[in-house]
Amino acid sequence: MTEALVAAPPEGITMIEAVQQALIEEMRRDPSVVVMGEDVAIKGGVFRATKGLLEEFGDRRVLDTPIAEAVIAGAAIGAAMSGLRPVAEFQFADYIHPAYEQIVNQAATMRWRTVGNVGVPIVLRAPFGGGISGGIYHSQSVEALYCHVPGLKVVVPATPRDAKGLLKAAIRDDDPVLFFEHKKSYRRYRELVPDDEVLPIGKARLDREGDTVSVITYGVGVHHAREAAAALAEEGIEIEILDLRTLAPLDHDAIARTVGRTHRALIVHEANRTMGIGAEIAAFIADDLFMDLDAPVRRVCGQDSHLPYNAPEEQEIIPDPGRVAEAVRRLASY
Amino acid sequence: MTEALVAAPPEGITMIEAVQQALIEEMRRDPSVVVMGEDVAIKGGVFRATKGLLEEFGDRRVLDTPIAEAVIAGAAIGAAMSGLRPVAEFQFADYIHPAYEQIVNQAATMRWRTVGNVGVPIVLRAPFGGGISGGIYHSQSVEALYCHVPGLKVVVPATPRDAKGLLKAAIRDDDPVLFFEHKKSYRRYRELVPDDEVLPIGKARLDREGDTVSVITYGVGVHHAREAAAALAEEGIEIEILDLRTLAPLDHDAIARTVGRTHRALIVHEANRTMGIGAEIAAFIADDLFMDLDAPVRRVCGQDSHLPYNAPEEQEIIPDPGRVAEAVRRLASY
Amino acid sequence: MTEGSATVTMPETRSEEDRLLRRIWRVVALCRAVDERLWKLSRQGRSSFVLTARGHEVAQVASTAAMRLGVDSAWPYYRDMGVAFALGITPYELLLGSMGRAEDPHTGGRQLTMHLASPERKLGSISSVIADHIPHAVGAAYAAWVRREDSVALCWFGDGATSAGATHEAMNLAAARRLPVVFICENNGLAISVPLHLQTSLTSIADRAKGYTIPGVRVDGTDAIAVNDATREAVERARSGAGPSLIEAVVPRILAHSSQDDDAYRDQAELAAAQARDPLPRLERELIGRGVLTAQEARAEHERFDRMVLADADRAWSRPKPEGSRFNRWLFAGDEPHQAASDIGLGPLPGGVFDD
Amino acid sequence: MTEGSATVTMPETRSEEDRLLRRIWRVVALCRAVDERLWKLSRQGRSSFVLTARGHEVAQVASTAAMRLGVDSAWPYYRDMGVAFALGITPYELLLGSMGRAEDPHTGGRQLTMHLASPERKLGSISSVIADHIPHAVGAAYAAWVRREDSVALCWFGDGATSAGATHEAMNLAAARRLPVVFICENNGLAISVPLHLQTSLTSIADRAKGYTIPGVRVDGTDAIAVNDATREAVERARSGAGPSLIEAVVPRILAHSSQDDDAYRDQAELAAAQARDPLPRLERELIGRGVLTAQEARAEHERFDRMVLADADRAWSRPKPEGSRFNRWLFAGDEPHQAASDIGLGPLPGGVFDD
Ligand SMILES: Cc1ncc(C[n+]2csc(CCOP(=O)(O)OP(=O)(O)O)c2C)c(N)n1
Ligand SMILES: Cc1ncc(C[n+]2csc(CCOP(=O)(O)OP(=O)(O)O)c2C)c(N)n1
Ligand SMILES: [Mg+2]
Ligand SMILES: [Mg+2]
Repeated sequence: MTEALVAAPPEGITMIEAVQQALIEEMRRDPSVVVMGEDVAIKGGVFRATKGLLEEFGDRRVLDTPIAEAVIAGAAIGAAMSGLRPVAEFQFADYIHPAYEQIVNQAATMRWRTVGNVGVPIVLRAPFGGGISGGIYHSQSVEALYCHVPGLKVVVPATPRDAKGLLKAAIRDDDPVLFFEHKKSYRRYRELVPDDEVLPIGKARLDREGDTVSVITYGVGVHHAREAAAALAEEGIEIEILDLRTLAPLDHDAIARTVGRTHRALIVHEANRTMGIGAEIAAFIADDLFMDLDAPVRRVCGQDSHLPYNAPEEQEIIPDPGRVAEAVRRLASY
Repeated sequence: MTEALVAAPPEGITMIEAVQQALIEEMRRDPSVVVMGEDVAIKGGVFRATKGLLEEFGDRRVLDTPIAEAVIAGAAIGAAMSGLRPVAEFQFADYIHPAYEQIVNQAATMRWRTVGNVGVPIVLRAPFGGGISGGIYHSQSVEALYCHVPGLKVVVPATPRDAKGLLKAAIRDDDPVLFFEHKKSYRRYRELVPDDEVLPIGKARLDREGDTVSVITYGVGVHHAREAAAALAEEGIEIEILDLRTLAPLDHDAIARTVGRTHRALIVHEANRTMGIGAEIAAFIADDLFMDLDAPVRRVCGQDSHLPYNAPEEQEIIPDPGRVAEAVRRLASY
Repeated sequence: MTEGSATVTMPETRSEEDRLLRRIWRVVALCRAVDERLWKLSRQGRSSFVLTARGHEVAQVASTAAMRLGVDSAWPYYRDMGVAFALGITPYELLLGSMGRAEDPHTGGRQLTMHLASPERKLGSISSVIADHIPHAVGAAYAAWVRREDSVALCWFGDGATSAGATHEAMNLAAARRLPVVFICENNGLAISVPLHLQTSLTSIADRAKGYTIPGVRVDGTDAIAVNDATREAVERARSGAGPSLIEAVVPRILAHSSQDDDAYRDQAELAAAQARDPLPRLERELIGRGVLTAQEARAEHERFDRMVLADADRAWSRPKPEGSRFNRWLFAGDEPHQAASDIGLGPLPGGVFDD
Repeated sequence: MTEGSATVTMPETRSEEDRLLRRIWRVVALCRAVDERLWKLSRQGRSSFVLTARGHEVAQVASTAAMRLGVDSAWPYYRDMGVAFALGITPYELLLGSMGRAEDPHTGGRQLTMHLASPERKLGSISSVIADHIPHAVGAAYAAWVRREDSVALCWFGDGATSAGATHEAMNLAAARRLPVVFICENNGLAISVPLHLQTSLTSIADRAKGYTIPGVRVDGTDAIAVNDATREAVERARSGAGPSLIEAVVPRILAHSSQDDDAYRDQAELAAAQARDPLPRLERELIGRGVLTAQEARAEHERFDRMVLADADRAWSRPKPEGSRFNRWLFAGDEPHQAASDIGLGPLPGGVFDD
């Protein structure tokens, strides 16, 4: 039954299928890869990301855990220190915070504090993001909270192909990788994805070439930017879209290349504006690329608020293609 | 015995004495103020911040807790929801992370998620910062990790007077305040502090007037900048030093005023460069104050690393007056 | 916190016990009416997230009945509809929240269904995060201990919540300082799809109390008297300063975990077994057997509640959604207060179940 | 992880027990020599942070003696000098770290005294954070369970650590899945200044095991045989697949918590009581009574160790500090490896105490 799952339907696979295929392929390839988390085995994950794994790999490599995020992360770290390659799922990124101590004080420091003798090859995966009337605890964007602590990699795929290729890379990476999958992108897009493609962590991807404004973004921001680009093209404005894919480490060269071309930078992310990753990108541009700038560095981000269950307030908070297009127009005419 | 404690010696009080006096004054003024944490009662705190409190206020208002940071924060939140004003001490800021869930998912959201009906008037206090050969777990700067989450105030005093005045304000504030006291400043400076002075949270303080470069900083950064200013003045360079005091909410007006005067901005903090609060300040300047800039926005921060026990590596990582002065010179001559 | 209802004393006489059971049944019946309406609202797309208490109601209401309303504080979790209604919260308030309406006095339409918060009823704010509220309950007990007030904090949680570090830290602190708190575990044997034997080695959650040298008692959560007795004993123990207790109420989870769960991990036998333990028909049989209620009266009350709840749902649906622009109001102190339950036309605060 | 020393089987005969006690004593004596040297180094300013195992050593070494070195894994905390030396780590390595030297094979001078890490000896990296390593030990046990390897994880922690959520979550998971791990609590009755009765309601930490339906045994941590027997039983139980156990070793904390603590919260009577329970003289009296050791031999060994440790300290002090410029090396995989213990002239990895 699992076999069929891996074969891609003609019009391509969705992001959730990409995640599932990456897990299955890597678990087949390397017996040290294990998956642990709440409802990952019997139920196959609340979003079906781990559907079929229990049947194929058994109830030791696919572990339904108690509701205990500190030991989900902590046991993953100890198992990684003992030779396994754990992929721990946090049911929603909103529920990763009880593991914050283990992630920032243990996983992030282990190799550095043991002068390279003890690595922690783990992936901490979680569905994240808003726009689905999920309320405060099913809508959070937490990626920025992990970009201040050295020793962690933070990856946010926007498309099924990136999701699969980057998750395979994350599992093979010898260091801790936080991997956030936007819920709204799980089933919304299909894409043909080559088998066994492993994509590079730390490298951004030029999603669209253009010359007027560089839109630097990731996750659902890529899709907002694509929609805005279509509208703007009709007004003769050709935006360039850089999909960061990895937030830590940031691909400074790719940012420099695109800003060097357009001289106008717009950063887009759904996460809160203040101290979102956009702040670090804007700070880098304002320092290293100062001479390239013909206009202020602008950000279109989530407002500084929590995300509510009711739609009117939520829509006021999170960015959309319209706001991206509006910001591009103002920047282009600066 | 405690009475004497509150009377200030002629040449002023240290920051640790300022913290102790603020706690005593506020506990005397308001019976709902309580203090909880590891070793705060019998021992009077590992840095003596709570010396004398047990004797004057008893073992219910001054609570020695088990080693359990989640319930230290969680019980403080529940007690605040029930009418108390708890001040919870985390023995070192490096040990606040197990409480991250309670701080960002409960304290920060409570008033917003109850449409103003349920507030959480708590102060979460912790000694922080490096430069004392404390190693990874007695040297961390964690302030930036709390500036991305709406609903929290983050305060970092640089001087004994600010420590006392801002801690009194934090205790009286009806919302959660994170209050970080740099260990290296605890006993290093003395200052005459007026009795019962309450200082405003959210307002920066102009520490030094100047016209060449605006040094925007906080905590030990203020002392580095003061030392650099002395050396630079001899070279005819008069820097302006803005002590932010509060990192959330940021005093954007004060930043705009000083950058508007000097047109050159240098941000200084000991915390890691990437995604330190300096990123948000630089991003604000690069957008709102773009037209004021005659030079790139520079940052002198801790390198992106953990802080080691050995001195050579630690000194390579954390900023010092020399690096601040060097950056000012380069910026002044840009 | 306003003083409210009369104290529920130990039902000495048979008739008092009958009255208590009758009242408990009334609230459980109200829960069931709201429960059924919510699933319909979910199917109609009028409420995007639904989760109900079906199977847990008697344990919830019978334990709440042991509280001194207005004096003791309640720290329920997202499944505790019975606790909410027993505290006097009305279906209309809950439905306003479930439809994300601006006038929802608990969260202004900002939290999911059942994420209530009511200082008037001393009900601590519910969040979706498992176990986070248990340290809050201990904080409330600590506040009562500091101010030497005669107030006990009761908190409810599921079997899955017992695995969380927050639960342990809260129980250990409460036991160490003998704080006035009662821990009530609604053990339905499931945490979404994870069965009890994968959650913990304990076959009875009550045994966890031995690790804190506090009393732990396991009761049939569908037996109103057993739950009420156990809770009253624990509340009195806490009030006497002897410290916390743990009550394990064994209950069935009759439906899926929530509207987002297909329950496919349970087979027909398990579903039938849960259905068979439905506490509502059991309580009705008990009341009819005691001659306190007739089948017709029961049916009439159910129908009355169904009509009332339908009217509440339609009324709530007609109420305005929040203005998008107020999204950042109440992040910090200082904003104009939102309506409290009492001032959106709910009449005098009903004192809850126990004093009609 | 390299296969190492011979298995320590149950000492059937009296002479085997004698040999075991003699070996345990040797490591405890080594600990004491290093302990005394560290406090002097602290006073001389050669080591800015010192914390030792005085009073805990017999519990540490006697429990480690129940491990199969090279097969089982060790997850000690910052006070476990006895575990480290029993695993074959040498004083010189520890002193290099205590003085922040570049050649420290465990942390390259980046962590405080005693924050060891040695994959060769299957010793998991120590951090200052209380209880964080306990989930790591359970992770190691999980790895053995997945790979069906016959490896048991032992982890040590203090009485204060039992209050942490991480400890509960680890014990609950290990018990639920019957993972091969042994939890050893060195209960010295203090967490810096906080006495046991403010840390928990338990008078015996072993009772915490009842909350996880796993065996919990309390032993006198200064009785080498009692500790060794209890640990061996727990290790065999884990190896058999029956799951985890909790051992509470009651030990005295003879000195201040660390060089940063003045111990002023203890009165003379408490300090004297702790001193009176020093496990080293007790073990020496036992060995001399058994005719295994004479007082002169004991004194000679102490003096030999003192000289050896002094030489190690001087040698470590003479070694270079790290280059400041390498501060960000080893943040991520890919950098040139640092020296392992074996290649800084420590000779063949000593198999630990038990096979000289
Ligand atoms: C910290 C945290 N982790 C995961 C979740 C996701 N989640 C929501 S409900 C649930 C199961 C809760 O089971 P239990 O505590 O037994 O309560 P029940 O719903 O069965 O009454 C889980 C895992 C959460 N809400 N919080
Ligand atoms: C999470 C955390 N909180 C606080 C501290 C500060 N601290 C260091 S040692 C200590 C006491 C530990 O007591 P115990 O676990 O009994 O070990 P002992 O030192 O007594 O052997 C504390 C509170 C810490 N290291 N980690
Ligand atoms: Mg349950
Ligand atoms: Mg101790």
